[in-house]
Amino acid sequence: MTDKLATLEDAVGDLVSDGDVVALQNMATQAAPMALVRELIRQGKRDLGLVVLVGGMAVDWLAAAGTINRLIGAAVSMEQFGLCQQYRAAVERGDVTVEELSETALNARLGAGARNLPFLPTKGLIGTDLIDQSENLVLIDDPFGGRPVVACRALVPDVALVHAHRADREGNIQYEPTILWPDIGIMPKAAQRVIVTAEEIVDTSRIRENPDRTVLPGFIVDAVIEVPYGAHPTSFYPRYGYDTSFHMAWAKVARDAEAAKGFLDRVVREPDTQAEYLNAAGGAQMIAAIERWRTT
Amino acid sequence: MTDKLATLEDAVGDLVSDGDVVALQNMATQAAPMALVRELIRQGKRDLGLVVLVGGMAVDWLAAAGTINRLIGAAVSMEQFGLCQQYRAAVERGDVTVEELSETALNARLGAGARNLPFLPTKGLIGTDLIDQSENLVLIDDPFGGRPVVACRALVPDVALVHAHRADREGNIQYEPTILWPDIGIMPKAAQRVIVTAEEIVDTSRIRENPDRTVLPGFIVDAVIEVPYGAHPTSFYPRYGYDTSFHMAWAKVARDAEAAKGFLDRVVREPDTQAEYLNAAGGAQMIAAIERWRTT
Amino acid sequence: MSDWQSSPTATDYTIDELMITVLARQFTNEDQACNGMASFLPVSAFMLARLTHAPHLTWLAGAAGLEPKASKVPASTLESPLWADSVMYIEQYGDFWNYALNGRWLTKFCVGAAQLDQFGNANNSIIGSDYHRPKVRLPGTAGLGDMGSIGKLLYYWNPNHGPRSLVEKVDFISAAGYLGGGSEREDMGLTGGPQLVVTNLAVLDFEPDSKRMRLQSVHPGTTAEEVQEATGFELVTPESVPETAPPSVEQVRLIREDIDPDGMRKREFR
Amino acid sequence: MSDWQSSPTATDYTIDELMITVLARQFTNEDQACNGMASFLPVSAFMLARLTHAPHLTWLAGAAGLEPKASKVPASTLESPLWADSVMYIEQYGDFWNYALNGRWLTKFCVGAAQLDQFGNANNSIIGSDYHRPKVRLPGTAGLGDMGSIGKLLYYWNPNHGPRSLVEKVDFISAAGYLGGGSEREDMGLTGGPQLVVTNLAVLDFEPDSKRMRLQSVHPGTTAEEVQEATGFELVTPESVPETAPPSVEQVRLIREDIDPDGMRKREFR
Repeated sequence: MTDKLATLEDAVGDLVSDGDVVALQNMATQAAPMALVRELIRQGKRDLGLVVLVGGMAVDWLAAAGTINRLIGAAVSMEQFGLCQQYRAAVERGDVTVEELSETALNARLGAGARNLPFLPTKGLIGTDLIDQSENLVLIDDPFGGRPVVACRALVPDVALVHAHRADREGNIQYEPTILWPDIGIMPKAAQRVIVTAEEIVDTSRIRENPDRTVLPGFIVDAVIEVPYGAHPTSFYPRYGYDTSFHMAWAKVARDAEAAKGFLDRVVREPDTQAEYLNAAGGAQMIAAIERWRTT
Repeated sequence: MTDKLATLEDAVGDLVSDGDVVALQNMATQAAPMALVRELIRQGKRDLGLVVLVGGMAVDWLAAAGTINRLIGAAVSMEQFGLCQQYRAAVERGDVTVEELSETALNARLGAGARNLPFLPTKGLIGTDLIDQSENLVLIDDPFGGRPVVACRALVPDVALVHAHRADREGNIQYEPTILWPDIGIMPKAAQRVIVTAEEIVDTSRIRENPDRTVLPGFIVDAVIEVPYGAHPTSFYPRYGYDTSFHMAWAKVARDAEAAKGFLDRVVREPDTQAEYLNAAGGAQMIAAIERWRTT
Repeated sequence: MSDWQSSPTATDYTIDELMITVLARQFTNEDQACNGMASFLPVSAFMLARLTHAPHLTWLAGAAGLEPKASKVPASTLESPLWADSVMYIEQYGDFWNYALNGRWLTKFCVGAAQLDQFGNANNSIIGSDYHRPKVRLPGTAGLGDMGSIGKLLYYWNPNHGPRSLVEKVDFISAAGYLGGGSEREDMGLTGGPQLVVTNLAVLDFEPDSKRMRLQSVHPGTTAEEVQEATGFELVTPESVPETAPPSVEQVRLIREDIDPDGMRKREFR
Repeated sequence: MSDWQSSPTATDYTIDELMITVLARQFTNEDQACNGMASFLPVSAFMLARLTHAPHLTWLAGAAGLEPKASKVPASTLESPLWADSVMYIEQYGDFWNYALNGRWLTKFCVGAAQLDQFGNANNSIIGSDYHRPKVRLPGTAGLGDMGSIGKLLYYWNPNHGPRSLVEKVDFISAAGYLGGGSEREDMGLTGGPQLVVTNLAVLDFEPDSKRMRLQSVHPGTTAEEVQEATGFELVTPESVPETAPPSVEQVRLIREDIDPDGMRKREFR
């Protein structure tokens, strides 16, 4: 096996190019590889396409920073913290175009990409205006005589960004027992390159103790980086919950482009390390708060 | 939730009808719900169709007993114990017809069945004689302009038979950490009814301790039965290995219809309970042997 | 679970509590209920059903945690406290859709939409006439674009009944209702569809032939005229429209004390 | 892993050991190797490669256990002792085929077939002319029917070289080789295909233009004429056919002492 251990700077610098289609693990306030998202912004990547099942603050930041110009996904929302206002404004201005897919259609596009199939079918979306909105969806006949289905064209992202609990230097990726969001199940397998941040890098012997908890094999992973609290401010159960104060602070500035830029300068562009970021985000007090998630 | 606790007799009696298509969890010498297989034979079920990914001794027994008249599957073999001779003879006589599918084609048929799609595509099988052999496979054009793919028609078995480590009375099914064979991943979800035997029935509170180990939710399961060593003579790791002596004993008689019948009388038809079966199969000494698998 | 059946009708209740009881009534012991994000009313309804008439109602919290023992409604209905002590974690891509698409399970969904039209078509995509340059970008269809087409029975809830959310024709169909009405949905081979719209003013269903939205009951204190005035199209209105049955004292107590003591359900009301 | 490179050529070795070294040579540090059932020679070859020239060769034991630490070849190559201390259990339906179909990983497979023909088409289905009433029912195509069509490089091993296993035309194509030869496979858009046939008599490959099976080397002690005689069709035979390079002393020692002390590899020879 090859040593995949990297830094955020090198991994994003070497494996993400301007214009790439980037698949991002994410739900509304959950499990996003936020350290990688910040690094995309810090390096000033441009014209990225973003693939998300349900995007949250990461999408808002990438839109605010002008990093992305298109999005393929099923929804963008921060749930109780509201819509992503910077993303919304960018779409309404025409700066970000949206290919909106239902969950089964996105899953089908990525599943076909992973399995090297030209398409996978779904029965969702029939009757909606969403089919015409995308050149990657087309009604086809059932060769066995039933009703037509929607063929969803294969989607192969250039790179997938993932956060995990544990990894070894060879890129074997583990999750502790928790809900598995769909991104981890298919996005990295469809993508041409995979970058993983992990709460901790462990020895391979530790990985071998629980082979059933390994969710990605080392041979598909290109780089692993140790980033404690690397999903902050999104949740990463069972280790920590989402950061309510941080989400509220962003939601407060996100309707105003200047204020949003100031926020991103402070928490994204100025801190040079994860430790500096965590300090800017509230430090030890913040960490204590997100680790108290069980009681909230 | 409903109480799904049942007996082998009632579950097979109530949920399996002559002529049904029965999906069987199985690999060459692994993880087959053998107590349910024996019960099918004991009740004299007829004209069953059998769906297996890779069938082993179960297929040989069901062919020997005249229980099945058709098979849909990718392979039938007992690996180091040789071909299934009773099955082979039944096919060569014309008593059992075979729809032979590659692994991706069987997975596609079952996946489409589970997801209520008319078909799923594969790129396997192209160029082989297997496509013409089945009316459920047909080459279709790629609507996006690429090469044709093989559409695999949805397969919905009437009933799926599964063995597991643990279940509660509500039908929530758990596996201990081990290799997961493909059958458990898709067959039960494609089938209209599901019967599960488990090494032990536990309280639901025990299930809640490891929600990540639950492989089937209670709402899709129709009956659960506690059957210790219910996969014998196939392996069921990490609890026990396959029974080498038993497989060799069967392989020795399996070329001869009379001898095979005598074997089945002794181990299938005569024992009335799982305890009697285990005794007929070698009792405590046999159990000690299969539990020593780690050292072999 | 003791005295909910004999409990008298409440007089002290709020609209959110009334809506929760109406939604709860739609789910039985034989159903599997599932909620998405920001679904405080449906989650409260599932909890209420399980504490009263449907103790065996199966619940898949956040489309991920099966039969959780959540003690109360948390601040997010898509986050871990909700699926505490589940019997199973169902992985969404590989597994949730296996069950949801199958057709035999998870047949009823409580869903919300920014716009809903007279034939039950829903829009969560964009406001405006140009999809690619919208006046307002909405969150997106998520799973709803599937649910509308795969035979599910859909129960819309709308805490803000008004002419902007209940419109004659949606700007964009992101979930199929009865399309142009009549048999149009059926003719496309689609089964299921919208069943009920539970708002802060009324309960609405769909007239069987025309598939136009119909006033089923008005909430106590509201008139049919007020409901029509707050609606962006002409409702089918029977000659006599009954009042929505109010919750019982015990139902209100369960909601306030056990299910949602923190009042998360109030967040849905602007 | 010390002295395998400087180890002298062995004189005391058996055919199984020779075949293992030929197969081992096909796999590099960049490959992911995967074995199915009853695959004692391939498993020994992967273990040998990992102990000698390809320590970083990735191995997926039984298509399920990643990077196992199996101490020796067990009685089954599809059972748990083989994947002892794996770093991952890959679930077959949901996951194995994600990787195998993708095209970037698991590009080489060692495969066996009851019949193989002059163009590398394989048959594991039936012997006879009527598929539905066969003279002999073989085990079935399993994953091979996929592997032949999805661009994989296939390395056939055959411990029993003879006119019944190497036939002019297979009774039934259960895995695609070069079909009718020439560009027929390529014209169908199929990439990859059979690369090598390693038997107990010789190593064979495929002539680049005609795609006919070709004698690449004969094992020490065998002649090209003997190989042709044991083959059911005319082999492409260059004017001079080299001898297969024998294993080194250290390779033989590793196979006998470390990899397969119980001699499971002998079971494949009738």
